Amino acid sequence: MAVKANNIEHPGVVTSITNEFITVEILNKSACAACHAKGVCIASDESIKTIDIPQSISTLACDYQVGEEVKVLLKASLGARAVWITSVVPLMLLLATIFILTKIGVSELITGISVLAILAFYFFLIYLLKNKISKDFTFSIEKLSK
Amino acid sequence: MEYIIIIISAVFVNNIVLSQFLGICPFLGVSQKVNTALGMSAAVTFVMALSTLATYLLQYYVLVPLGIEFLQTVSFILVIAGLVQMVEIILKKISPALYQALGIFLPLITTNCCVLGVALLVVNNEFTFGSDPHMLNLGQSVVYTVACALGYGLAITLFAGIREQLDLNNIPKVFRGVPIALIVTGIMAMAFIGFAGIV
Amino acid sequence: MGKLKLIIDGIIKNNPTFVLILGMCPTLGTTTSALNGMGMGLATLFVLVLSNMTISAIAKLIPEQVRIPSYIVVIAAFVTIVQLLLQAYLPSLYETLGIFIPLIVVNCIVLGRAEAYANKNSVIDSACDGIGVGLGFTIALTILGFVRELLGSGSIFGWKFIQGDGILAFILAPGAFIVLAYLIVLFRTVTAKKA
Amino acid sequence: MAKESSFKNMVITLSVICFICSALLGVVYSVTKAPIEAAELAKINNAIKAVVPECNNNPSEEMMKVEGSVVYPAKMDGTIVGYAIKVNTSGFGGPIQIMVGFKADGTIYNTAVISHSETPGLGAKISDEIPTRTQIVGKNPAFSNLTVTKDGGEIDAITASTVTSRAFLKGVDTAHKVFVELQKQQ
Amino acid sequence: MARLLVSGAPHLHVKENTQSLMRDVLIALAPSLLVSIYFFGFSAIKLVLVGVISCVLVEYLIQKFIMKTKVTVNDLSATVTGCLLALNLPPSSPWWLVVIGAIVAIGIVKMTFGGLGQNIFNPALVGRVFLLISFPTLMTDWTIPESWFRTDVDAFTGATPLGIAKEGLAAGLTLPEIFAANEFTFREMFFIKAGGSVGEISALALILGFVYLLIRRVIKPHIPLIIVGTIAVMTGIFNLINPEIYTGPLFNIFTGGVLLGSIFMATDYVTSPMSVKGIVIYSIGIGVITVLIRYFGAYPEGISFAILIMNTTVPLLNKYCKPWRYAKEVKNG
Amino acid sequence: MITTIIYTIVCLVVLGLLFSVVLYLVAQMFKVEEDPRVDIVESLLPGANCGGCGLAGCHAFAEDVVKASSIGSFYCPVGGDAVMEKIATALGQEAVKTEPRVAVIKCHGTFDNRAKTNCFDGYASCKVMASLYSGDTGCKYGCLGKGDCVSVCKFDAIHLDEKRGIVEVDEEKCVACGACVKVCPKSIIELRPKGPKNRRVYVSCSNKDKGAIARKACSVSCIGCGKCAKVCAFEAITIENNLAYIDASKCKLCRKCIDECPTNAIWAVNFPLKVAVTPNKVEVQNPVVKNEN
Amino acid sequence: MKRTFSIGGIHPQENNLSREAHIETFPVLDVAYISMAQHLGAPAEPVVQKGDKVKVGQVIGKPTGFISTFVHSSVSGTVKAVEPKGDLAGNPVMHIVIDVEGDEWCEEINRSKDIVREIPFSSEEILEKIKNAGVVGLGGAAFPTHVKLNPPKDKKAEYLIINGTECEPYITSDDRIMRERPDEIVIGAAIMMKALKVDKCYIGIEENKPEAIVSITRAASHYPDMKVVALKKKYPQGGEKQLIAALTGRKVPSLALPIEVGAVVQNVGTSLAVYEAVQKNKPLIDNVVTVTGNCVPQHRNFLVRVGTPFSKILNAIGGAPSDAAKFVSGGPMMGKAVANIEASTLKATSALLLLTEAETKRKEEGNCIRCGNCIDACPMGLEPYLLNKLSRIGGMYDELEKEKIHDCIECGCCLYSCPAHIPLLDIIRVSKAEVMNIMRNRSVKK
Ligand SMILES: Cc1cc2nc3c(=O)[nH]c(=O)nc-3n(C[C@H](O)[C@H](O)[C@H](O)COP(=O)(O)O)c2cc1C
Ligand SMILES: Cc1cc2nc3c(=O)[nH]c(=O)nc-3n(C[C@H](O)[C@H](O)[C@H](O)COP(=O)(O)O)c2cc1C
Ligand SMILES: Cc1cc2nc3c(=O)[nH]c(=O)nc-3n(C[C@H](O)[C@H](O)[C@H](O)COP(=O)(O)O)c2cc1C
Ligand SMILES: Cc1cc2nc3c(=O)[nH]c(=O)nc-3n(C[C@H](O)[C@H](O)[C@H](O)CO)c2cc1C
Ligand code: SF4
Ligand code: SF4
Ligand code: SF4
Ligand code: SF4
Ligand code: FES
Repeated sequence: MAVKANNIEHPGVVTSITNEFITVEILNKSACAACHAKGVCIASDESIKTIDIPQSISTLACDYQVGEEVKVLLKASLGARAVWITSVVPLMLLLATIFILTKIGVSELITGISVLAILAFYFFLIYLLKNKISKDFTFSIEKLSK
Repeated sequence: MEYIIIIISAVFVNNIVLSQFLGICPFLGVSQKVNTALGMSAAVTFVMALSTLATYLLQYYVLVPLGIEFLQTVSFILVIAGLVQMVEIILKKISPALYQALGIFLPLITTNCCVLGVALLVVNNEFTFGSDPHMLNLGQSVVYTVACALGYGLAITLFAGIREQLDLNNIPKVFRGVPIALIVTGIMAMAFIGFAGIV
Repeated sequence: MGKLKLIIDGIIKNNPTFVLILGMCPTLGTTTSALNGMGMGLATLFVLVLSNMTISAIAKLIPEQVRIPSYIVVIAAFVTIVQLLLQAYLPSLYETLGIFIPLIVVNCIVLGRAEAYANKNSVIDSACDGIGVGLGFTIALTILGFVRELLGSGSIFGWKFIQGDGILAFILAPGAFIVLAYLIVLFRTVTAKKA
Repeated sequence: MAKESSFKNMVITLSVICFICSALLGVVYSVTKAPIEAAELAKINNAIKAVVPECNNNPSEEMMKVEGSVVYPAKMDGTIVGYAIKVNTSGFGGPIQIMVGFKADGTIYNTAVISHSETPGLGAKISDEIPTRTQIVGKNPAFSNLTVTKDGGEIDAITASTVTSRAFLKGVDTAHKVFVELQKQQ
Repeated sequence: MARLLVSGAPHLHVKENTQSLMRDVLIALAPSLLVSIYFFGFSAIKLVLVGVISCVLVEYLIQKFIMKTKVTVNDLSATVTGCLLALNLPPSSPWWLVVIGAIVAIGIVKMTFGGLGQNIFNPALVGRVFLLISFPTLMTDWTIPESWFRTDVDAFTGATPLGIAKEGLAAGLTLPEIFAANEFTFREMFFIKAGGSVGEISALALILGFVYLLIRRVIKPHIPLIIVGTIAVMTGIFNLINPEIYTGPLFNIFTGGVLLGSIFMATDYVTSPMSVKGIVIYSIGIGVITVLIRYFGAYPEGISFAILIMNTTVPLLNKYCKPWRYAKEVKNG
Repeated sequence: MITTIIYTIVCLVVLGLLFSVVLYLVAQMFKVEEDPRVDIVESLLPGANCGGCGLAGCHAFAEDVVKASSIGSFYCPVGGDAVMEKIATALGQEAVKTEPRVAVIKCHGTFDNRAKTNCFDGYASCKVMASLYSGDTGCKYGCLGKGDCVSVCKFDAIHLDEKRGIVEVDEEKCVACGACVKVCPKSIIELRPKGPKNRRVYVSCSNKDKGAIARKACSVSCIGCGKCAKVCAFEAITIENNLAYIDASKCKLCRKCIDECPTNAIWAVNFPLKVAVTPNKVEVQNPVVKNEN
Repeated sequence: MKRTFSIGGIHPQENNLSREAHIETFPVLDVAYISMAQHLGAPAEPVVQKGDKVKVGQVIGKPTGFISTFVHSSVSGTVKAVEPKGDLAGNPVMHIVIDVEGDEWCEEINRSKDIVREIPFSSEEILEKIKNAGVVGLGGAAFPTHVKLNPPKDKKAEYLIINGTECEPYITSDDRIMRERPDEIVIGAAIMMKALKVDKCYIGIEENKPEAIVSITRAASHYPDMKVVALKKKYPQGGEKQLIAALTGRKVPSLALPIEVGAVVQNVGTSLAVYEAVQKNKPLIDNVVTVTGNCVPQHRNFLVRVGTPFSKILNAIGGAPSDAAKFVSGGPMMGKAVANIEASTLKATSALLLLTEAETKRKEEGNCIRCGNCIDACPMGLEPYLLNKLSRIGGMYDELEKEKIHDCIECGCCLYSCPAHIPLLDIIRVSKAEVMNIMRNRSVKK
């Protein structure tokens, strides 16, 4: 019971169902979605993103229909981890590189370029780990309670 | 030591929201939950650090040598906007799963005053630590930017907490929404004045 | 008549400060006195009108995907022009407004009007819209600056009518937020009564 | 409405817009370059004029650097009647740039504040004509204790802005050191 | 038969109410008030009266004419605010200063948030801080007005020990030199000290009030004790490191508003955390920030700012520090 | 000077080029298909965000309407048919007409009609009160008079008559959103067709007790005697659990039942006074008419 | 330092005015109104019809579900009607109305006062006898005892806890039976130990009942496995989770039953009823009801037959005093206010408390001043002020669930201690029901 307490929920709509995946479309509300200035402000473009949810015992395709509204669930800790991987770690890398290179007297231009290179390398690593990450980051869906 | 001074100064004393007036619109408008506010600050910090890095290099290795510093505004905004978009593409490309997780967890990271504002502050303002005023070097610039972003994160997280509590309260109708948010910010600014002079 | 209504709408119904609550940073950051507020407002007005006109003229030629960046470049160019002109001819104002001049680029009002109005309407209408919204912004900033100056330094447009200081908090950061909050409330109650 | 996007027309449109805008900016820049420089020069010149006795040279042309500070000698018919010394000091809210004018005998002729970021209503008063600044006029730092009363000196601080006042007086002190150095060099 | 009363359980309730709690706070403030009347005479009475009347009046007018809701001034919370506001001002403050403070405290900080219990920030403190940044001269002017009871006015220097120490340090003196020049004795600071706000003159009177509040169970002892403890520990460490420039624990606890602030203002129900865990973090935060501001900040006195700054964290503390619960879930239970 | 201009141009154009390449890639990655019709539909909606449609607000409504294949199953009770028609046109579909409805209170147990037997001393909420006991009068089914429905109505259409102790619907303001129906713990409120010229006939009682008990509790209760059902020529009235119910789709507004009812539990509203067979009764029963006097 | 539970709790004034009043047998009625909803769970189904003759102890209602039990006639006479009648809240409930004729008992009931110590029955037989006697928990909830004594196979009971705390002010019925019938209670406990197959039993009694502690300790000395523990006075010590925490230090997790930590808790009255059911074949047809209140001239403890109208009990003390404004069935903290004084007593009715308007009238509600008293008082570690605020906004069910509103035991400590007199529990109770409903639906779906 009550396993939901630590999840992030996001409304979505099932767009297609295949043998393997249920594809859900989510409306990615920008920061401005809740903002009073929405509609006048460019940043408020809402973009639609899709998420593939692998079929499993808890999410059987036969339970869902195309067009149905569902809740997409993600463990809150995973959201935080995504932030770590995409922001905090590269930020640390960025800072560390700058510190080390400036300490050993490399010129600023080269420092800057190496930072970018290292970041590129970091993201390349992530790219290599892509499969592992996508295994960890699993989503599930749930019917709306109402 | 100077890094510590930069950090305390940017986070507490000259907080970009509460005393420099940067990035107020999203601060007021995005009535977020506390944990998304935290996540957002982290993401914004990275974007800001990257932007400052790029604009710093642009400033000192292109604009200044060519004598066209007046192009600052145009070129900075282009670089920043481009960078933000690029981060998104890269993410999407390298790990759709991560990208999706972020998409659910965080609202879109938007560029706003504070990214451009801090980039401009870094290359235009003189800073004093102890001795004579001087421009920030690359390392200091990035640290300053990160500290500004942390200050933003601190303010927006505290504010998100207050907002969550205000949602439970019975605010008089005319004050609901932006006015009460402004008043809270005003009083927060007043409280933060207490840090004045610490650095 | 239509044009006049456009302008008045910009000042009242779509007032960027009191109704749409946009462009808060310059609003709060530059209004330590009525004159500073007015200066900032006029600078924005200038950019707004010119960018609105330009954008409405070229909107049809721009592909969807580069719409926003194109607008940004246009706006940024006008901002830089304002910057250069101020620097040349009103250096003291340029110094007081400081960083908020280049930040007009990211002011949601300017881009917002381009998006919401200029790219769908004729050049003349866009100009009127720009004038209206710009005036709305200028008036709001001037009022805010006026109140803060009055309470904070006890002077009106630089003319000091009391001895000594005012209530300093009003020209410091907290005063900016609080005065704006009350002005918005005032604006809301007044317009609500009229409606 | 807007056109369909394709790689080609996107690149072209944006480049053309950038081209036009940059051309426009280039032109405006060339037009305003002179006035901007003039405005900056005028600011320095006005400051110099305010702080040194009457002279008939153009001090900003004879600018020199001493001990890291910029010095503008004021000459009347070729003889030095005073110096305007530009110094930086650090106040409450950040750097303060002031210009201190000395007569040839080392007494302060006048001072000017070129730029500062002090709190409006408090430290910002330093750029007004206030006792802290008027009191030191005519005094020679070599013989007077130009510090605020709280620190045992003879100058009244701006109320509630001792920090700014101290910074200002420290700047004056720095300028005086430069002045002494100048005297030594001659 | 009379009509039956019906309601859900429980059918009994405590006798206390908001008004009685507030009355207890006022009673607890009485000793300090008496000492300051003895010390400052009419001006103390005047300030407190003006504070109370203007706070109550502002609340009354707003409730009656602007919000058009029920008038609840007789719950005495505005009276407490007015009283504390006045006790936090220098004795020489003019009356209009108090009125401005009251308008800020009640009008802006309390009523716009919906009135009693709904404000995020401590009204009296925001009032004081607003005045402090608005009228720095008046708010740091410690000249002592004439009193009916004392004739030795000149014996007291007026300026607060904290201010003197800070100025001395700024002028390049060391603490021992400053202490030598100004005789601060512990006894004096404990019973009646030289200089300070109306309400912080006597540590003894404040502690009496504290004991009364504890006995009446109006407040829990945690907040004041932890704040004072944190300040003592921190200043102790700094003082050990360099006694020339860092003042010591006793000096820091008994000067300035630490006692007044920690006993009466940090404990304000509305603006302090609800759970004990939260309270501990909150109080330590106040202690640390107070010391930082005192040692390194522009202001000689930091507790007002410290409390306000920690007020902003209270919603977060409430969110993340929950009371102990029977919360462990049973699997598939 | 010329070099400066050239540098300017080169620098900006290079940046512009870079940016457009980035944007091109973005465009390739995310095909953003923000359906512009959502905004159009949202602008047509009243914007009350009341949730009366069963969705999370006007924006959600717009999104869903646009996504759905037909607007048949959507209805905005606030905007009513006029708005639905506009939306249908905007989406190029046929609007489905729904009969306008209004909330009616099926209880008329005013203080005069129904004596209080005890006094509720808890939180003034019907929900709380109903969770504790059956009510403060002899009637276990009637309005509790604590006004949960009043506070839930976004349109200020329902009011508590403090003097009489029951609630009344202002039919001009009621948009039939059904919020009050959902909230009433006694299920007293029903959304009924407004009827031709706003005229309608219904039983204003919810008491399911046997006649004698019901009558003792409240002087205008339905006692389930069945006289109305007998007299109705259109078989519009059914009696279940000692309570009469008039099926609005069958009722022809002849008002024979009204005269028949021994307790005045049946109401006819908005009929012209003169035509009414027993004018006094209609007058007394009808708050709208009463206001005119 | 006496033991007690660690979080929350309050100390209302005791007012045990009736503690010295001996148990008196209430006079035989002329008409009895016996409710079919005497216990938690599904109501019983009538098995008699109008006109049937019944004896004392005869079955008149049979269980209709797993959590349900028998109802017996408490009087002898003729069934006058089988019809819905208002219960104490005024809601219609099926009742059997019996015109009393004499006092004729079923033969199998052993009415002698002798104490029977031997327990010749097996665990199953005991459970059967308890079920047939219609025994329910007399601690307040009226949960069918045979269900509680028969835990699910995968859960092992380790000890029995006999709840003699009687932590509510005013009520003294448990105190009196502990003083007057300690041996029966102790034997009842031994029977339940046997039924549960456990070899440990704690009897928790609050220290304000010294005589009861003495008498039960003396009676329990026959049983080495029974331990009487005197507890510090604190409300709601009698709550299961609190009592278990006080006695064993174990914490029953959220949403779990006591059996999760190996405990089964039974009230002393239940224990007595079990003794009578098993050793004397006497079904649960009467129980001790305290009649008291500050405005009441005589404080009494009556042994009352089930189905006695409250109005009759009032008559027995000479009618309700004129200043009595609220009649409470049960204690002042958990009892139900009586809206219908013609309603009759149930098996688990423990007291009839008369309160004056001055004592009980709710004070005007003010704004929450966030004093935290409610948090300090809540024995479940909840934040009642927050539950109240969330509930009033409406629709915040997820948040309420995160705040564990379902843990609320409705003890009333929060409402009692709030200086702003906010009707916290009124509001929490309703939201709790809604949240529990949502949770139940969800688990059904899964
Ligand atoms: C927001 C704020 C701004 C201030 N600005 C200045 C300033 O610009 N210059 C200054 O000397 N002091 C300023 N102060 C005041 C100093 O912190 C403080 O008054 C100083 O330590 C000297 O005090 P005194 O002048 O009253 O002796 C400011 C204080 C605050 C809170
Ligand atoms: C707040 C609260 C207080 C209670 N107080 C008592 C009490 O004083 N005495 C008691 O026997 N049961 C009390 N109970 C009931 C017990 O929790 C428990 O249900 C009972 O002891 C179980 O025994 P039973 O099934 O025999 O009734 C209380 C329950 C709650 C929730
Ligand atoms: C639906 C339901 C099922 C229960 N099942 C059991 C059970 O299987 N075993 C048990 O010992 N108690 C069971 N209980 C009884 C409770 O634990 C508790 O004793 C009863 O609700 C009375 O407690 P109280 O008097 O403290 O309120 C159950 C209660 C409910 C409401
Ligand atoms: C123990 C206690 C301390 C209080 N402290 C303050 C205080 O510091 N400032 C204040 O304005 N009101 C104080 N009040 C009064 C009241 O709580 C305050 O006006 C509310 O903050 C207004 O919502 C206090 C009340 C109590 C019971
Ligand atoms: S109609 Fe229903 S909700 Fe409305 S006051 Fe009556 S009982 Fe309450
Ligand atoms: S009266 Fe009921 S149905 Fe009518 S608008 Fe109000 S809440 Fe909706
Ligand atoms: S009634 Fe519920 S919320 Fe209130 S104190 Fe008891 S357990 Fe806690
Ligand atoms: S006891 Fe009452 S006033 Fe105090 S926090 Fe709880 S609800 Fe608020
Ligand atoms: S102007 Fe909107 S964020 Fe700065």
